Amino acid sequence: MLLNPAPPRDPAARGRLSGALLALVILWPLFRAAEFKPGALFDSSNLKVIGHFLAGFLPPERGAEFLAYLGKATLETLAIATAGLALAFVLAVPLGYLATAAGREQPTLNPLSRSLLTILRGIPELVWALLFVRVFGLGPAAGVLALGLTYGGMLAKVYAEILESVDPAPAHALRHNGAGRPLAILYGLLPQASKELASYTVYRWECAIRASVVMGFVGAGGLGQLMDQAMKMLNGGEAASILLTFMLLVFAADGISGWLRRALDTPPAARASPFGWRSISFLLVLPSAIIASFHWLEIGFGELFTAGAAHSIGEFVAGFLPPDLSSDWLARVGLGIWETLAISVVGTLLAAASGLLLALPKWRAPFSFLLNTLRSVPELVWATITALAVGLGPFAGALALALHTTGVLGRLYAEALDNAPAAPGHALRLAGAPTGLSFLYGTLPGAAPQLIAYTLYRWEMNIRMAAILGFVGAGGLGQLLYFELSLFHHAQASTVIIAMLILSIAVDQTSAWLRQRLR
Amino acid sequence: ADAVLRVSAIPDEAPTELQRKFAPLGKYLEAQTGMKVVFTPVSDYAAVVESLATKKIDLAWLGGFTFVQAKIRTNGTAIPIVQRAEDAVFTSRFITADPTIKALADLKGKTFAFGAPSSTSGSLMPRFFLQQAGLNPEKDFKNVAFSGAHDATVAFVAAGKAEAGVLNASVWDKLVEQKKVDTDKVRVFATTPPYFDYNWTVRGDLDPALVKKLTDAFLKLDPANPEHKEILGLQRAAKFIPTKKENYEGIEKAAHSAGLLK
Amino acid sequence: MSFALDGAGLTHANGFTALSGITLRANKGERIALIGPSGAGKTSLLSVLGTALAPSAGSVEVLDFGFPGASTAGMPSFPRKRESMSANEISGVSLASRLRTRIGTIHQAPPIPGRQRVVTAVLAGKLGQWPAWKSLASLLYPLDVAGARATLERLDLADKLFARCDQLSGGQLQRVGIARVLYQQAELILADEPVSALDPALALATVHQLTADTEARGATLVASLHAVDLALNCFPRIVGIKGGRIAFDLPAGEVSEALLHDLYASEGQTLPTLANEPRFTTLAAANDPATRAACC
Amino acid sequence: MSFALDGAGLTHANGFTALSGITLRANKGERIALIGPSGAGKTSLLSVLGTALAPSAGSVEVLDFGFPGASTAGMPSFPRKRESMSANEISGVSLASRLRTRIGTIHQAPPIPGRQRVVTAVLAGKLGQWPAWKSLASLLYPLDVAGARATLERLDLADKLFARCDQLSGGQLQRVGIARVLYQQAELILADEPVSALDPALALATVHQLTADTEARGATLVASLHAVDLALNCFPRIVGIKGGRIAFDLPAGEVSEALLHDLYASEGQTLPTLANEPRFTTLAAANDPATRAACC
Ligand SMILES: Nc1ncnc2c1ncn2[C@@H]1O[C@H](COP(=O)(O)OP(=O)(O)OP(=O)(O)O)[C@@H](O)[C@H]1O
Ligand SMILES: Nc1ncnc2c1ncn2[C@@H]1O[C@H](COP(=O)(O)OP(=O)(O)OP(=O)(O)O)[C@@H](O)[C@H]1O
Ligand SMILES: [Mg+2]
Ligand SMILES: [Mg+2]
Repeated sequence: MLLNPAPPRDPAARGRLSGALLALVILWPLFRAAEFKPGALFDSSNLKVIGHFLAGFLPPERGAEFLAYLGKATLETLAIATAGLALAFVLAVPLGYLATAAGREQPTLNPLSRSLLTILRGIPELVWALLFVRVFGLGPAAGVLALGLTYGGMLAKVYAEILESVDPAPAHALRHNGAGRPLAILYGLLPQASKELASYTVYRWECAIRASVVMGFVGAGGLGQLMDQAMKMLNGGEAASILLTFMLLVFAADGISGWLRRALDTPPAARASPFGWRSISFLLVLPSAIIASFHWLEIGFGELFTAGAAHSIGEFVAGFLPPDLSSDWLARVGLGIWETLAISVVGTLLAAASGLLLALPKWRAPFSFLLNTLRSVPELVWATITALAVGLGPFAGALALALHTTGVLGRLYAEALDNAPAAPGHALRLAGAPTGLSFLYGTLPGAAPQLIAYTLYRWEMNIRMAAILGFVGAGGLGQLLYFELSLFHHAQASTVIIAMLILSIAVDQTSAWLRQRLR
Repeated sequence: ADAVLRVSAIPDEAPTELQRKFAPLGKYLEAQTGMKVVFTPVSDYAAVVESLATKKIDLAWLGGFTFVQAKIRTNGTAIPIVQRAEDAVFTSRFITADPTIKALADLKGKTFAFGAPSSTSGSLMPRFFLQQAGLNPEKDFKNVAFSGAHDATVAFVAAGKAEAGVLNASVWDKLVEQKKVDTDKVRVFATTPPYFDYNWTVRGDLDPALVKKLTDAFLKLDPANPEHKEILGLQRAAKFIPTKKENYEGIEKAAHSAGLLK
Repeated sequence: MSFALDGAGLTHANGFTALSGITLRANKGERIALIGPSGAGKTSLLSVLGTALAPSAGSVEVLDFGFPGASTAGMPSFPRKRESMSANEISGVSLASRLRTRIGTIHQAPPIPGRQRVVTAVLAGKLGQWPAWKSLASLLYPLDVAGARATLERLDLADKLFARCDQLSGGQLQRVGIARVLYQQAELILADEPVSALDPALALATVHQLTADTEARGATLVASLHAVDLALNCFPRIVGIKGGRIAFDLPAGEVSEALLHDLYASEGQTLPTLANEPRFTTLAAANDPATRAACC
Repeated sequence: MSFALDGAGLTHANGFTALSGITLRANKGERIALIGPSGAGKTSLLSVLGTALAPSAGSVEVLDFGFPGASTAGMPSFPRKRESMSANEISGVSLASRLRTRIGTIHQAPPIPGRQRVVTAVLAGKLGQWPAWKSLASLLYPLDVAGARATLERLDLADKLFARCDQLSGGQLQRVGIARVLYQQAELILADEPVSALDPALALATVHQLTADTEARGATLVASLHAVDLALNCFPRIVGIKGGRIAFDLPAGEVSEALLHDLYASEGQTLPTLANEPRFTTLAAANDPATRAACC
């Protein structure tokens, strides 16, 4: 036997070191540009201002007139969210199927179908809303359609990535036995992914409830718009009541999601039909809710398929062409890209770190409460608070993004971890490893692709986050776009949209590429 | 009556507030025209212009600048019919809570809040007058925020989120009147010269008889009549006067020179 | 002819050569056992035969469809029919999947989602043959419970028909994987260590089921096995693999102690030298035709 | 004493009773083989010993820590030290994990993330013993490459040190799982079919490594095995399990053909009757002390 040769060096070390250095070199200027100064948070005078501001939230507004208005807005919002999501789902299933690499034998980045999805969700809701207002006039139809399209793009992407992140072996085995791709996915991947797919869908519904700001653009009202106003006017009492409503809805959505996950996890009874009375009743309630929503909102999509509509849409789209490519404007957009990157990267990174910490503990109750609360408070509200805390500027924007995104990522992480193969982590705990370490060594390698996908996806969303950045004077592409759209400078707006799309496509492809490398 | 008159308004105030303000006026117009009046409040300026341009609404309450945009987007067919007496000599107020700010020139290096980007009195005209005073907001201010609405601007300044801001005089006066603003803290330090602002506009291809009916209805509103007085009060108008496209040429020029129109 | 490999090689993406120069053919109805040390390339060879991996060299022909060796690893593009393909022939894709419905693979680690029920996992064997509506409906309500039960019964597992797969023991799960392939009724069954998790009696009975099933239907069976006695007893033809190459290819009766010893001997490695190898020496009985008959 | 089960039973959430009335004790340094048919409860028994599942009846004592039987299944709350626990004793949680660092489990399906590298998977065996900083740093740069390699060398796997686990063959992956436990240096090693995916020579060598390692350190080894010859050859004490109960508990030399036959016979099931059982009959040699010495 050889005389104990010197242990070989880790061949991966060099790559890891240069990767870390590269990340530092990229992140450092971004943090500088975002004016990252956490110290400002703990400035006593700022704390006083916030305290004063928050005191204004008490007591919540309870006037009968306001409550009646709130109640109606809540119903409207639920209907809009349900209708919008139903539309999104119908779009997302075929598109997600086309875009996902799951069940394919040749691994692929699907640049084409992925870019199509990016465009669907990357065109800002406001643009879709303005487009559909030309067809449907003011009212919920335009808003629901705008919501459906953007959310369809988002759902399709996330469905695609969830399916890619589970163990591909069962689907491959089925394909090798001659099963077609759709069936291989249904039989081989769906049982593994169903919990996460269900909970992401419910989460999107919850987002649709919050996102009804866009509905306000076209006069469809709802809670989001109400919140928007209350915050802009700094009307604490009203904001508090609306916030409480939001929290109620978010907790309800969380409850539904948990129930669904449990139901999907319960072993079915030992008989041929896998369905119990619960699943049957659920399958009955769901379509009725969707039909009721469309009915109540009086939405009909017939008008969309008329010649007039095509003409009107064509005219609107033509207005965006050609984009303004003058060097002046490109320079402004370039600056906007830089600002946007800084804010979104800092915000998303902070959120990813804190979200992961909050997703880890085994005893979920207090942490899901915290996450739900963080998520219930819309970015705009956080922006108001952070602007008071650290002053107008990019850091306020980054913080606001971080706070809301923590709530989102924390929840998504927790569920992805719950869904990751449990055996490796469990085995390590059995060998006495502390929980945190068995997570890092056992669970994380299995869950990493999905965590990365969620993080990059949120980053992509944060890049588009327009409202709050303009609101806190942080500039960026979002504000630029909103400004130019308001002025009907469609050529300029179209440059901004293209810049956003390019950023989003880049993020999306990075995500796909990273996940494939991790595979 | 089958016929429906579809109405909307730019959201220079909260949409809920707009809806409340419009209710009696809507009833009055229903009585005058014999049509059902449907008012849809929105939260985005551009949506009003867009739906006017595609004939999805018939009558809209527009700002001076929004009207110019609407005129351009409808190829010059949109017709302004009436405006409030006050709108012929409209002004914007620059406000601050910072004792060191006494004139426009002191704004250099401060944070500043406009209303909505396409607001005439909250963005366009103040920008124009700032420009005449030699200030470029994007370059000379530390930070520019868009509060989205006039009352929000006041809230921004009062809470210290922005060191100064600008809003339309009418909303400011209303807030002062309703004691919704602490004038010891927030004060006006500059006012713009007068310009033409808001009007009621109809789409160009509306039946001329109906246009006439509507115009007359507005002009007939009489402060002496208690019912009318309520309507006028809510609209913050002494009375309505006729208006015409030419009144807004000044604004169009200002918008061009401020770079808001291309 | 059932399959023919001609100088087939397989190089993985990281440059590791798992197979080289494999030439092997089998007639319809043959039963072949692959034996060889861990890492020899048994799974790789079965993957190539099952069209899961395209050979990076040489050529493969399975059930009359030929694949040329590709220079890059990866999945085969489309199998080409050896006989000239007429213009109105079905497309390459469905041709591939039609071919694959005729091949059944038993994997070393059963690729079955834990949350799936046994009945569904078994029925999945016929996905390639059923019309789409039947497969879809079976997700909601299994349409051939009787068939699934009959197959499971042959493997002594009928009592777990409606259990979820994550509630099974290791050996039970392995048998579900076998049941799926029996249910599929494939013409070529590729079994990768099908009985590694079973006790000796059950292993024998299970291999017996596989051989009896293929024999009855005239199908071909290729199984990799670590249990040499089982291989020698139940398979007429034994192929020894070592280091990605074929070490020998002989009738079971001609596989000698020395060959086995060479096959499993480590190449100058630190493996402890053993005073004697209890398993090989005791296998002399295997070459006795009487014992063989007991199994197959 | 290494462990003691007293009337232990295990009932799963769905009401299935996997173990009942198991009474079994082992002294420090003993080597026990568990044998029994598929679904007998071998994995279940090892899970209870490894504190992965709390018994639903009876009591369990492992390495001087006792668990009372709980009425519900699931992870045991906290093991209680048999000797009265003093007030300033470390908390229950860390006590549990301290106990567990002393138990090493080899799982039937290697629970190793495919994306992990072999070196990391092996080093993970010491997570419970290393200070946190060392474990964290090892994620970025493995801190004990030499140790990991030495362990892998014992299993003839040193060449795969930096390979990713999903690029291993079935038998290679199984050996990584064994290497992890060898690296852990546990006082009680519970091995669930540790060599099911290995060829006969390697299986023997690997069991030899396990027995030699535990013998050298005075540790206890309990292994479930399907290969009866291996069990009889390498383990002094054999425990037969059937239907969740102990069928016999005897020195290897006293395990007769008849006992084995009864153990593996199916209970009035459809298993084909076999003319003879080639594996049992050929095992007579196992009881010959000379052969036994060759292994252990
Ligand atoms: N989570 C569970 N829920 C219900 N029943 C279970 C569960 N896990 C195992 N069982 C059942 O308990 C019995 C014993 O299982 P166990 O895994 O202990 O068997 P085993 O002896 O290890 O078998 P094998 O040799 O096949 O691995 C089996 O019948 C199995 O179906
Ligand atoms: N994806 C891969 N990338 C690189 N090398 C691989 C890959 N898959 C397998 N190998 C290597 O190819 C060789 C043959 O693997 P294979 O799985 O065919 O072995 P085997 O004969 O089935 O072994 P076992 O009996 O252990 O299952 C092994 O050395 C293995 O490490
Ligand atoms: Mg293999
Ligand atoms: Mg087991």
